Amino acid sequence: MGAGMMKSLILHLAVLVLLFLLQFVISDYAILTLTRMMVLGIFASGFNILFGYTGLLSLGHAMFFGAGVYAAGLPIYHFGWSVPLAFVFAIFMSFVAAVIIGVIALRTVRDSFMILTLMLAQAGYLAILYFNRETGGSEGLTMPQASRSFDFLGLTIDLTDAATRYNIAVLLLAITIVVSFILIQGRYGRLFNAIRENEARTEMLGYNVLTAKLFSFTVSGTIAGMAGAAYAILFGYIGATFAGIQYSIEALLFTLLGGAGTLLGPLLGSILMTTLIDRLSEVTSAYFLFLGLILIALTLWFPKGLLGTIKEKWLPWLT
Amino acid sequence: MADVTFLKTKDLKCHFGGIKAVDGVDFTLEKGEIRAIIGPNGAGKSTFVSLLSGRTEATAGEVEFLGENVTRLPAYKRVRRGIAYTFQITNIYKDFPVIENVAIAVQSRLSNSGEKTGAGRIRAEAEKVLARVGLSQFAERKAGELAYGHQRLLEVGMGLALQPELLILDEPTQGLSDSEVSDFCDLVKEIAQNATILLIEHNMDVVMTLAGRITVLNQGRILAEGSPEDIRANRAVQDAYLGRGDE
Amino acid sequence: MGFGPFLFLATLEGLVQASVLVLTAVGLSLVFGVMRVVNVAHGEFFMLGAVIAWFVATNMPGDPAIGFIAALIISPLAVGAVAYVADRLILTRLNYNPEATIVATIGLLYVIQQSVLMTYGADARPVDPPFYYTIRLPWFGYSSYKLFVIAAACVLLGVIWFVLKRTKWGLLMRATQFDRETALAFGIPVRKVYSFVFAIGAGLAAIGAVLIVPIQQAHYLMGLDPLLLSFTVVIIGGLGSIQGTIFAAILIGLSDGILSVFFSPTLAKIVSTLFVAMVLVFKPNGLFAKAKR
Amino acid sequence: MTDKTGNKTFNLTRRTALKGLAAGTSLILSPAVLRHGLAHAGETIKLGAPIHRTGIGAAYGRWYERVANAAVKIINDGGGINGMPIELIIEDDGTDPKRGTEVVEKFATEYKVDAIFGQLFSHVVAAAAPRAGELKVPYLMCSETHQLAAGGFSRYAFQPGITDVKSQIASMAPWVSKNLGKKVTMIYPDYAFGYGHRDFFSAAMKEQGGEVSTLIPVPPTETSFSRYFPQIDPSSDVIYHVMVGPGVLTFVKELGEFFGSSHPAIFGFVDSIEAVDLATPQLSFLEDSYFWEAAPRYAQADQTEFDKFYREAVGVDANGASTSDPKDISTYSHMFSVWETLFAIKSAMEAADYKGVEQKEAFIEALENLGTMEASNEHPQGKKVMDPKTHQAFGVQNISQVKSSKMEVVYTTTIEEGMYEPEVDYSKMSL
Repeated sequence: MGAGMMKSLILHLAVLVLLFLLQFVISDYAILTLTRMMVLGIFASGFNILFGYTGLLSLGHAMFFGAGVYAAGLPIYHFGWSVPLAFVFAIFMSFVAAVIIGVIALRTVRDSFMILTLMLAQAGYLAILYFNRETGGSEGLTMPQASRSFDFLGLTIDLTDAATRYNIAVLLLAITIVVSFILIQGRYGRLFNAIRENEARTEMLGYNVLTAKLFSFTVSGTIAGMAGAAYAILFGYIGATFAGIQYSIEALLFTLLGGAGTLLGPLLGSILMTTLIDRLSEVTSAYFLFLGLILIALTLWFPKGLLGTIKEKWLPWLT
Repeated sequence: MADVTFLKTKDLKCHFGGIKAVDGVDFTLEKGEIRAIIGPNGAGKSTFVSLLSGRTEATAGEVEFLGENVTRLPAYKRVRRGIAYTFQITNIYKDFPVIENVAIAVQSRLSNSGEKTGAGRIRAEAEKVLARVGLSQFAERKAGELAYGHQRLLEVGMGLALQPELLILDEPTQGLSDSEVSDFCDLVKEIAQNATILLIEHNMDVVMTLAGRITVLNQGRILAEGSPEDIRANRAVQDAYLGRGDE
Repeated sequence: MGFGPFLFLATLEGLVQASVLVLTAVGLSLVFGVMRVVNVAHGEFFMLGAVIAWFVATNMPGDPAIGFIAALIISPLAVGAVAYVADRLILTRLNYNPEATIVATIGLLYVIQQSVLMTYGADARPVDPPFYYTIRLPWFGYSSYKLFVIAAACVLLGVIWFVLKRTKWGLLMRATQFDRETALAFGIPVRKVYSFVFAIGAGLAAIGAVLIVPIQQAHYLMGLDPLLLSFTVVIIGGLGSIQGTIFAAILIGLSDGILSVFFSPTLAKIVSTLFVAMVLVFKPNGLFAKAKR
Repeated sequence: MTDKTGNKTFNLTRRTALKGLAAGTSLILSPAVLRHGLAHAGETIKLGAPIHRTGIGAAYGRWYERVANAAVKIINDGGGINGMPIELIIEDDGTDPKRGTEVVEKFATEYKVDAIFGQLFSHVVAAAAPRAGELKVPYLMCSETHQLAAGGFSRYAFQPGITDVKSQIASMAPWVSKNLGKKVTMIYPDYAFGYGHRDFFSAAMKEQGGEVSTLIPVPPTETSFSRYFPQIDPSSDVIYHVMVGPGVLTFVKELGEFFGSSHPAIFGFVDSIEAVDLATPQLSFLEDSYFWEAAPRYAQADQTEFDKFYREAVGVDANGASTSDPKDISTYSHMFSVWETLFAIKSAMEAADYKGVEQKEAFIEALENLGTMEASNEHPQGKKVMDPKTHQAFGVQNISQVKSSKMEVVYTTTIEEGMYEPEVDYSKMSL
């Protein structure tokens, strides 16, 4: 166990270091897209805490991503808040949203939970459209020029610079991975797994399952919200589409492709899926056809996702 | 009396629609006992212990454990107060290693009693439990791959890992071979040195070997209660078993 | 216009919406109830039904009514066949594992949508209704075809009810739904039942689509809304309860129609979405869940 | 897998896995050499066109792509720009803000294009245009959006090919109030595109002494409209409608059913029926109603030579349909913007003697100073005036009436009717 954990820790740190170093060798374009993939990977990682580890399938996680996007973007746009302040505020607001939604949604289980999260997210999406005078509705809002660079701890951070954005994304990803690692390796990881595997039994072993699920839900939603805030700030645009159902589905797909219940799975899924779409769209606009076929193939031959299958067959210590 | 009663129910009822699964049971259990509950199928035995453990909510009546009214407490809180329940239908984490099954229980006990929950400590305690139930050699095997008898032992081991005051065993020997049953009886006797045991059992040999007292349920009510000898001689009990009991 | 007629119109509109929804949702409910799987591609079967209806109706010479009737027969059969093949090729191999099925049907969704985009194109295309008559009321005019849709839905529901309760096939389905293991033990060809249920579910969505295309147009992105609505209806109605599904479809269709009288439309959608969400919170197994022990 | 053979299998499969991983990594990291990376700078003018091939904008995208190809062919047949042929790179942006931004980034950094043009839907433009500015690539939208002239973007963003929606709408108000009436009920989609109409037209009507008395927003996902019609103020003179998306036929048909033969005058934006055949029975209710058109879809009696030339080059017949398929209706009132944008690029590049990215600044200044572009083969929709401050071009607008399921132009506005005070001065910003 100890040795496995060590191996796993080293692997994850190595991946983070590799991501950091990549910026010195890869093309400009790869830096730009990898930045986006990492941010969406963080979003999917948050989703994975709930789905992959705790076994709760939310079909509305875009509401937290969207909450982060808007809680960061609106104060910047309307009140000229500083970027770091807006970022922290957005994380806090996502946390609050996750607690409130969690308390409501966790009254239900399985199919009902799935649909309830879907409905709540839909309500959130519609609310963004409804308050279009503030939110910009479906057209969205372009962040003002002034918010594209800011001073932080004596440093001037220029968000229009690709390398800066890349490193911020690596940093946030590292925080996410490390926090998740500690969480999953610790007693909550065991508890989450236990709930996923057999909720009734876990309750009869003296665990407050509901609290544990709420905790998982909150962590998951907060991480998703942080990803949303990062997206708004790094790419300078907020829009209702980020709270729409396709982003909820995207988190699920990334996670399933990379491997649910593995820390790096969602990131891997995000990278592979985005790259695939990007490369396929050079040769055909029917990339969704291929994407569909690939998804079907995955479920047929890699049901646990890539890392999930690798973990099951070869690397049981993988977290 | 200075001592509080260990476990007591007052007029406990549980109705599902029109079905009166448990219908007014007054029941007491003293600390240190091994008590068996017997009765024909559908007598309400499983529902009754579910009411004790909190898996099922009572329609009316009270459950008192160590002087505290626990009727409205959720199951996990009762577990924390010392009521452990092992399932009639084996209910383990089938995809996890055997030791992990026990570790989950150990972690629960340690964190609920405010003790340190380091990985090493949990593992050591879990190994101890596995040794007690004789599953040490299977520690790293997937629980779902164990033989049925071993899975039953694991189920008991998970209860044991909680170091409960009261261990409720719901038909623990069902499906075990004769030799496994006798090993099992020895294990229960050993456990009984530190815990009170409430046992639902169909195998009368097991009941007679283990139980100090026996409670007979029929149609949701207590039909008789007493020592094994008393029960054996009880006319009403024989009637209940010999066919009057429907279902 | 007075408030009364306004409400009357909203109710009529709600009923039309409910009629189409009920057919689509009953299809999903059958699949959900009998097979216990979530078919995310259900909305695409609906869309496919509409697109095939367009193909049939435009290539059928003569009166629009002939094209429409032909579409009503051909489209559900064709869509059912697609679903049958998908079930045989994919779902059976996944052993109907719930999560894998979700992903695979998302894949199917993409495949169907993109194939339609490449063959049929991005345009919204209308199908001529079998008849054009507009009923003139004192306050407003109303399409007689819409009333026909309501009637047709009622008739079809009657047929579905009959098949489920009175035929051998219905019995097989209900037995499989009730307990898969026992059904297997009694020699019911569960796999076959599953494939047919999947095909019938898709076919029902297609019928709903054929009925709707003369009112709204066939478009390759039209599947998402019916999917979400059907899901909602099935869950609210209670898993596997056909009566519940019908009731919920009418409830949601009407509430959507009538709420928009009182609120601005987007707000009405928010309110009705939250209303449905709250039903789930307080009745997690749906309004018509059978009492469980 | 037992212990004995396990090791071997492990190694083998691990090697395979590593191979796969390596292949995957190289796929991700490899610069897209493919078709486009090979040409050297200075040999061609590379133009990137993110097109709505899929998603809700697909009907527009299909025609934008045809127009772009046709215009590029003409330019290249005529010797290209400054002696260099245009290399047109098209990729689908899915009508999606995220994908749209990714494609813009890809054009800027991987293909290293000289300019990007062609995005239409305003939410995609809102996300992509600022990123193009940050990557310092000239970005020319073909969108009608007012965000540019409102100052939302940067000095790298232009709209030389089509008038923005604020100007289009404002220029309609005088004619509407004079000829149709002063009391208007407006039905519009409850999202960004509709809000422009709501705000700009309400303001413009007020200036004319009229009013928009009732606003009926309809959610974008709506597929059935009857229940909204009772809200129409029966004393209105005009119903102003603008609907986009697949629901429009239903909208018109239900409006017809609702009203029957007596109804207020109807005025709409042709956006409602772009790519839709007017001769569809469901649209018969529109007979005699009025539409805004930027470019008249149906060849008019006084059709210009330029319009004829443009139709032929793109492959559009006199009814605005594809010459190869009369059922394939064009987005005639928008797609000319792609054509005119490409010729604006050509003329600015020629003015700046553009040879490559070194002359980027000169190119941008030349775009700002395009000035008046007379009606010509290059500008078949009509004369345009480029405002150097807002980077927005202004042109004439048409009001057409539906007659026998065709549209006849009844009035053409002057450019001045659509002018407004500049809200921003991009030309003073740094590059």
